[in-house]
Amino acid sequence: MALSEELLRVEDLRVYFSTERGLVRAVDGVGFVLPKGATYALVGESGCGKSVTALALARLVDEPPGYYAGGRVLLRGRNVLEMEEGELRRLRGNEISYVFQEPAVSLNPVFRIGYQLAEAIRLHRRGVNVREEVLALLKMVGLPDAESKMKEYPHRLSGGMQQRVMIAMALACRPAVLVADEPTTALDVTIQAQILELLARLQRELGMAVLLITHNLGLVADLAERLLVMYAGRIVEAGPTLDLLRGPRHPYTRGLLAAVPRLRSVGGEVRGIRGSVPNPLRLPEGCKFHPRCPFASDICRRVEPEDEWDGERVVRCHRWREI
Amino acid sequence: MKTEDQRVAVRPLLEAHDLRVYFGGGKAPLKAVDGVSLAIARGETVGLVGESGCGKTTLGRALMRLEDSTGGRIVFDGVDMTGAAGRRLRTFRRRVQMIFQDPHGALNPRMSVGAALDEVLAVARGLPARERRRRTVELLEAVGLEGAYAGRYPHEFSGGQRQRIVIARALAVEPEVLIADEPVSALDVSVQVQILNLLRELRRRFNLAMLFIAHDLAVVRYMCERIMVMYYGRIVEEGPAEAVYSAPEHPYTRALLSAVPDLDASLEGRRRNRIILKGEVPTLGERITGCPFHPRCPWRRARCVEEEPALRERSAGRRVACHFAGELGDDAEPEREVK
Amino acid sequence: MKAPATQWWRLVAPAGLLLCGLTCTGCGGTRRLDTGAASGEMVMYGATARIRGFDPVKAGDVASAMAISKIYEGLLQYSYLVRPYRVEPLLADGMPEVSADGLVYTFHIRPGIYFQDDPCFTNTAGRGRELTAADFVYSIKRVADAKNASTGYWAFRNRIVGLDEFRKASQGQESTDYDLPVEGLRALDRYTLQIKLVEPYPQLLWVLTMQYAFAVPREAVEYYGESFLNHPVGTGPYVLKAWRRNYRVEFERNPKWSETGRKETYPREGAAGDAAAGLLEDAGRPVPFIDRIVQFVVSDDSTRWLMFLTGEFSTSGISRDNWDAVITESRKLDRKLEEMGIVLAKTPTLSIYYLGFNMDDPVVGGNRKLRQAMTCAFNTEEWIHFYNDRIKRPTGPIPPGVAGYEERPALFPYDLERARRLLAEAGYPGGRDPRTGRRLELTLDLGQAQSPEMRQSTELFADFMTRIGIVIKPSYNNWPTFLGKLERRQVQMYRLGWVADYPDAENFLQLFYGPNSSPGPNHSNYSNPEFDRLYERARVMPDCPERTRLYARMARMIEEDCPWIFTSIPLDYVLRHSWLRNYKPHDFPYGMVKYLRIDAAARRAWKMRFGG
Amino acid sequence: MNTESVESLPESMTLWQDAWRRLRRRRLAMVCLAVVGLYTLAAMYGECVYWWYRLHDETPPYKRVNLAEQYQPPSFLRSPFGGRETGRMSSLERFLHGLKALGHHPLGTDGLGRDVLQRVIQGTRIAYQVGIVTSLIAIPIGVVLGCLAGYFGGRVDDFIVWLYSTFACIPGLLFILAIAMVVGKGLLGVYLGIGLTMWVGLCRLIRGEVIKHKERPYVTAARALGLGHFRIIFRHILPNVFHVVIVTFTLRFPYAIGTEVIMSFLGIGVQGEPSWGIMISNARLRLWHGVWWEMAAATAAIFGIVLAFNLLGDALRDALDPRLRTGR
Repeated sequence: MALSEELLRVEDLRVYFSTERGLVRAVDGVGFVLPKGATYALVGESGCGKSVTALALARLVDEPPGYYAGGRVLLRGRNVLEMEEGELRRLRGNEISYVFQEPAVSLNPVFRIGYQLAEAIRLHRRGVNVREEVLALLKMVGLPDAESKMKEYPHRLSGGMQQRVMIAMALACRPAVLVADEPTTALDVTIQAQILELLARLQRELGMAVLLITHNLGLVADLAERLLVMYAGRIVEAGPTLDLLRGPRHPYTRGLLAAVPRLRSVGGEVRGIRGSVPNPLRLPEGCKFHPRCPFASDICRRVEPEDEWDGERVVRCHRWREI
Repeated sequence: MKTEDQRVAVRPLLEAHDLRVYFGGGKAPLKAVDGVSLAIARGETVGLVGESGCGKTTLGRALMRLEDSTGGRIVFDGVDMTGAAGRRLRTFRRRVQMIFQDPHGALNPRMSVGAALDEVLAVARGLPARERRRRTVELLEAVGLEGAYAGRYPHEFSGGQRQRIVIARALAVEPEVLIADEPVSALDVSVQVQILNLLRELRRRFNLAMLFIAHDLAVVRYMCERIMVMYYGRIVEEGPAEAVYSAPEHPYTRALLSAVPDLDASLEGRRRNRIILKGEVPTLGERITGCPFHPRCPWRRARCVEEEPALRERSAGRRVACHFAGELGDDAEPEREVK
Repeated sequence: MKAPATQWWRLVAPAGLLLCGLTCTGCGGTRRLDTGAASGEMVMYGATARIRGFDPVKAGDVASAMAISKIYEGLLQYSYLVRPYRVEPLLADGMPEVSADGLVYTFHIRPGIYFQDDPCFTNTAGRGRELTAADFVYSIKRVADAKNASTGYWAFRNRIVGLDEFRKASQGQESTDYDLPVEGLRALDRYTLQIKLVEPYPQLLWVLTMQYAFAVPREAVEYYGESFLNHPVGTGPYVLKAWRRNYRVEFERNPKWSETGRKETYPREGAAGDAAAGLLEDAGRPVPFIDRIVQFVVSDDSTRWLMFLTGEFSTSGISRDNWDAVITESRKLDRKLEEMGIVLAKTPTLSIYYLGFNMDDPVVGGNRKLRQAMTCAFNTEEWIHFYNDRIKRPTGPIPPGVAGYEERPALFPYDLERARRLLAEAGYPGGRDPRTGRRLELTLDLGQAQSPEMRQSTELFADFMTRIGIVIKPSYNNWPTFLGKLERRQVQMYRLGWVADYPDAENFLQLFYGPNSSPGPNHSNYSNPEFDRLYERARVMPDCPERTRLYARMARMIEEDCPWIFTSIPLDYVLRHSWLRNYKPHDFPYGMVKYLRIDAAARRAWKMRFGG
Repeated sequence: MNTESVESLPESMTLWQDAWRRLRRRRLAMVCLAVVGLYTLAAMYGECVYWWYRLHDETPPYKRVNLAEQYQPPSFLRSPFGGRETGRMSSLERFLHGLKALGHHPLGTDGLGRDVLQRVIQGTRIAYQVGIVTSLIAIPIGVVLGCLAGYFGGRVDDFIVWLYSTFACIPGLLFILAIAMVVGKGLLGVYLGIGLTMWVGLCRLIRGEVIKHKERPYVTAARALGLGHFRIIFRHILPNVFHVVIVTFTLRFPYAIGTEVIMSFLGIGVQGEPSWGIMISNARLRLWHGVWWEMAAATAAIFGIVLAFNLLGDALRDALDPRLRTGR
C-alpha cells in the first residue's frame, strides 16, 4: 500500500456550518491518503460527517452555511480548497465524480436519460461521438436494452436502473476518483448486490480510486481494502479492512460490529451501543464517544485523543491498548 | 423465548385466509396482496421478509384493517373481523397495534409525548386522569425512557427514542398483536439493536404476538422463530427461521440470502457463491404469468412460465411455492454470473 | 295640477352643481383658424358630459339637452341677452295670439323653414321638407305617447285639452295612432297651430322653449324607429356629423340654412351694460358664426382645466380644488390668469339646494319648532366658507331674480341661542330626547356618496347640529335607491337640490303643493291647505303684481314652516378666454351656441403667447 | 431495562416556542412585530375613545368640526419653537410653548379642521375591526371546509373544490360590491364581502396541507389506535397545519384592510366613521394645493401596516415551516 501512487491526500480537513442554533463542526480534523486505484470505505452513522467529507473533496459543500475552517485536500498535489471556480468546474466530473444515495432525485425528471448523459459527456470531453459514447457507457453499467432506454425519462426506470444511469454519468469522463455516497442504501437487497458487483467490476476495469461511503459494515467487507470509521466528525479508527473487522480497537468500532445482527449466528442477544448518536451542536468534551463508551475513564472525559499509528492501523482512543 | 409445546397449545390469535388486497378496480388491478394465508399465535413472532413493493406493508396494514381487503378473511381470536366496522372495528384495532418505519412521522409533532399517550389512554382505555398520568410514566419507563420526558415534544428526541415512544404508545392500548413494519430500518446501526432488544423484551413481558416486517434478513433472523418470504404479493416460502436460513428451498429465498452482505463469511475469508439476480424487482402493476419469480429465476424451466406454483407443505410448518422445491439441490450450480 | 311626474333630472344632487357651468357652456376655441372670410372654417372644441341620445322626448339630462338644442328648434326661445328672462319667437312668426280667457294660444309658423336633408324623407328623395304646424302637433303627441316614456310629459300633463286622453289611448299594446285627433292640439292650416288649454297656464310659453316642444319630423321617427335616438333630423343651426358615444361628438353647420336662405341674426337688444361689455358688436349679423363644433367627453376636472389653460377649451368652470389658485381673497380673478386675458363671470343660478324634512315622519314632521331650531342652528357663514364662497344662502323657496323674491332678512337666521331655545320648546332640551335620555338622532339620506365634497359638507352639517345636541346619522345611497326611498317616503331627512325648469316662482312653489307629494316632486310631503289654496290661485294667473304678492306670501309661509333647511344657491363662476366673443352666462343656455364667435386673430395671438 | 437519558437537551420547547425563538432572531421580523404592536395599541386606544364618547353620548373629538383651523399643516411645520408670539419669552417658556404647539394637531387638520392624527387612529380602529371580523368569518369557513375536503376526499372534496373554485372565479371586488348592494353600505357589507371572498385561499392551502398530512404515519397511527375521524382532523392534523392559518392570517389581514380602504374610497365602505379610505378620498380635494398631510398620514398608515404585516407574514412562514426546522 505504501508503495502505491498517492492520488488524493486529505489533511486535517475541517468543515463547519454556522446555523441558527450555533456552530456545527461537521468535519473536524479528518485526514487520509487515497492511493490510485484503491477502494476505501468511509463508515459511520448518520450525522458523523462522512457525507460532508465526501462533498468537501470537490469543494461542493454549500457556502454558506458551511465553510472550510482548515486543512487541505490535495488532488495530485493541488489544493482543491484553494482552486478558482473555473478550475473547480474542470475538476468536478473530470477528476472526481459522485454517485449519490437517491438516484431518483439526482436525475432531472424532465430530460431523457440519453440527453442527460450526453450533456455530461459534452461538458467535459471534446471530439468524441457523443451518441456512441452514451451507448457505450450505458452498456458498461449493464443497462439492458440501452438503445431504447436512452430515450426514456428517469421515472420510467426502476431504482436500480436509475442508479446505473447515475454511475454511467459519473463515469462519463473517466474520473480518477469516484465517490459513492451510500450508493445502495435506497435499493433492494437483490439490486444492492447487483450495483456493488458493478462498482467492483468498473473499479477493476477502469482503475479508478473509489471512496465508498456507507453505514453498513457488512457491505464493505468484500469491497474495500481499507476502512475509515468516522464518529462525530473525526476518523476514530482506520486500517486494512479485514484486520480492522477482525480486531477492532476503538470501542466504537467494537460496538458497531457487535450491534450488527449476524445472518448465521444462532440465538443469543446482541448488545448495541448505549445512548444515541450525539447532537452535533452539543458535542461532549474530551473524547466525543465517551458518554456512550463502556470503558470511559477520567482522561476520556477531559482530553480528546490524538491519532495513534500502529503499522497500517490508526486509532483515536486513550485506552485502546488496555481494552 | 417460547418453548415448542407452548406454541402448539395456543391456537392462532390472528389469522388471514386467502387475503387479497387489490388497488384500483377494472381489468388490471394492482394486486398488492394476492391470496395470503397466515396465522400468528399468542406470544409468537413471525417475520415477513421481502423487497420493496412486494406488498408486505400492505399486508400488515390490511391485517389491521387499515386497508380494505378485496377478498379473503381476517380472523381475530376466532372471530371474523373482515367486515367489522364502527365500534367493533375500533375495538379490534386496539387489540392489534402497529409500529411504523419512520418514528419521526409516526408521532404528531404538535403533541407532547405525554399528551399523545394520554389521549390514547383516555380514548381507547377510558382511564381517569390520575390513572392516565401514572400509566404514562409506567409506559415510558417500560420502553426505557424517563417518565419525566412526558412534557417533551417528539422533535426533541433522537430517532431511537422516538421509536421507543411509538412503541410505548402502541402498548398503551394493551394490544395482543403487534405489527412492526420495518421498525428499525430508519435508525442508526448502533441504535437498531437497542430497539430490537426492547421489542424482544416487551414480547416476553406482555406475551405479545408479533408480525415483524423487514427487508433485512439478519434482523428478521434475530427476532423471529418463524419467517415468511414474500414476493410479488404472494408468500413464496414459509417455515421455521432455522430451517429457512440454513436450507432455503425457494430460489428467491436463496438469492435473497446470498445477496445479504455476510460479515462473518468475509471475516472467515470464505468466498460465497453469490447469486446475483438479473433484472429488477417487479412492480405490482406488471403482469407476470406463471410463477411470478420466473423472469429472474436462474433455475427457470418451461413449466414455471406457464403454471403458477401453489404454496405446498414440504415438511412440518414448511411451505414453499416452487414447482421444483427440493429438486434444485443444495449445491445446484445454476446459470449465474460468476464473480 | 294633479301629481305631475317627477322631473327627476331636475332634482340635482348637490355634488353636481359646480359642473353645470362646464357642461352648459363648455365650448372651445378654433384649431385651424380662418385667415380670410372664405378660406378656412371656424372650429370650436369643447367638453361635454356623456350624451345619451338625440331624441327630444328623452332630453333628460343637461348634456343631451345641450346637444339636442343644437339640432332641433322649438316655437319659442329665450332672448339671449335680455334680463330678466324673456321669451321670443323662433320658429313661430311672432308671439302667439292668446284668447281673453287665457285658454287658446294660436301660433303662426314661419314659412320657409326646412328640415335638414336626410334619407328619411323618401318622398323628396332625401331632400329636407318644409316645417309645418302639423310637425308640432306630432311632436307634442310624441311626448304624450306613453310608449316613449318621455321625461317631459309633466310639462303638458293636465294642460292641453284631450292630450291626457291621447296618452291613455297610447298605453295599449298596439302601436300608437298619431292620427287620433287631440282637441287642444290642432294645425288649423299649414302654418297655423292652435293650442287649447284646460285651464290658464301662463307658464306654457316657458315650456315651449324646452326640448320637449321641439319639432321632430314624423318621417324620421318612422324611418329610424328605435335608432331615431342616434339619428337627429332637425331644423336647427347644426347637424350631427359624427358621434362616438362616451368619446367624441361633432356638429357641423346645417347646410340647409344657406340652401333655403334661412336667416337668423344676432340680437340687437340687450340688458343694461351689455353694449359696454361688447356683447352687441355683432348685432344684426347672421348666425351661427362657428362652422364646426367638436366636443369630447372629459370626465376629469383637472384635464378639463389644463385644456382650458392651454386654450383648447374656451370656457371653464372652477372646481373647488383649484378655487384658491383662481380666485383671490377678494373674490377677484388671479392676477396671472387676468394677464392671460381670462375673464371671470359670476352669476347666481336659478337653483336651490336644501335639506328636506319628511313631513310624514313622526319626529321631524310634526314638530315645527324642531325644524325651526335646526334652521337656526345652520351656520351660514361656515357653510359658505366651506364652499369657498361659491354659494349664497337662500332665505326661502324663491331665488333672487325671480318674481316673488323679497329682499329682507331671513326669519330664522343663524342664532345658536335661539336654536337652543326653540329646541327646548320643541321638547328636546339640550338635544336630549326625554324618552331615551340620549341625544336626538336623525337620519339623513343622501345619494352619490362617492363625492368627498358631499360627504364632508354633510359632516359639517352634522357638526352644526351637534352644537345644539342633535346627532345626524348620514345614510349614503346610490342615486336610484335614494330616489326610490324618497318616492316611498322612507326617509327622515334628505339632501337634494332643485334647478328651475323656467324662471317662474311657480316652478319652485309646486315642490310644496300637497297633491304633488311623493312620488311627486314634493318629497317633503308638505301639506298645508292654506298654501295649496293660494298655489292653485296663483298658478293660473298671468304675470302681474298680484301674482308676485301671492308668491311672496307663499314663500313666507314655507319659510315659517321650515319643511326644508335652505342651504345654498350656487354661484356660477365661469372663466372664458377673451377671444371667445358674445359670451353671456345664461341659466337656460340651450341652443345659444349659435351666438358665440371666436376671434380668430386674437386666439392665434394668444396661442402664440401662452398656449401650447 | 435501563432508562435512557436525554441530558443533551437543555430545555423543553414546543414547536411554537421554537418558532417564536426563531422569529426572535430576525431583527426585521421583530421590528415588524413592534410596528404591528403599535398599531394594535392605537386601535385599542381608538376603540376606547369611540366607546367613551358613545357611552357618554357626546360627539367624539375626531368628528368635531372647526373651520377656523381648516387645513392646518402638521405642527412640526408650523415652526413651533419660533414665531412672533414667543418673542418675549424666556428660552424655557419658549421650549414649553413649543412643546405645547407641537402637541396641537401634530399631523395637521383636514378640510373641516379635524385633527388628522385622531382620525388616523380611528382609521386604525376601523382597519383592525375589518381585519379581525373578516378573519373571524373567513378562517373558520376556510379551515373547516379545507380540513373536510382534504381529509375525506372523494365527493366531499369535489364539492368543496367546486365551491371554492366558483368563489375564486368571481372577481373579488365585484363580489364585494354585490354583497354591499345586498346588505347595504357600511361595515356589514365590508365584513361579509371581504370575509366571504377571503376564505378561498385559506381553504385551498389547508386542503393541500391536510392531504399531505393525511398520508403521514402519525395519522395512520391515530387511526390504528382507534381514534375517530373528527378527533384526528381537529386534534391531530389541524395543529400541524395551523401555521398555515397564522401565516395566511398575517398576509390576509393587510389585504382585508386594503380592500376596506378601496371600498371606502369608492364610497361603498365605511359610513360616517373616519376610515383611511375616506381620508384619502377627502384628501384628494386639496392635494395639489399642497395640502398633503391628510393624504400622507392615511397613506403612510396603510403603507406601514401592510408592509409590517407582509414582512411579518414572510418571517412567520419561515419560522413556522417545519421543513426549515433544524435539529431533527
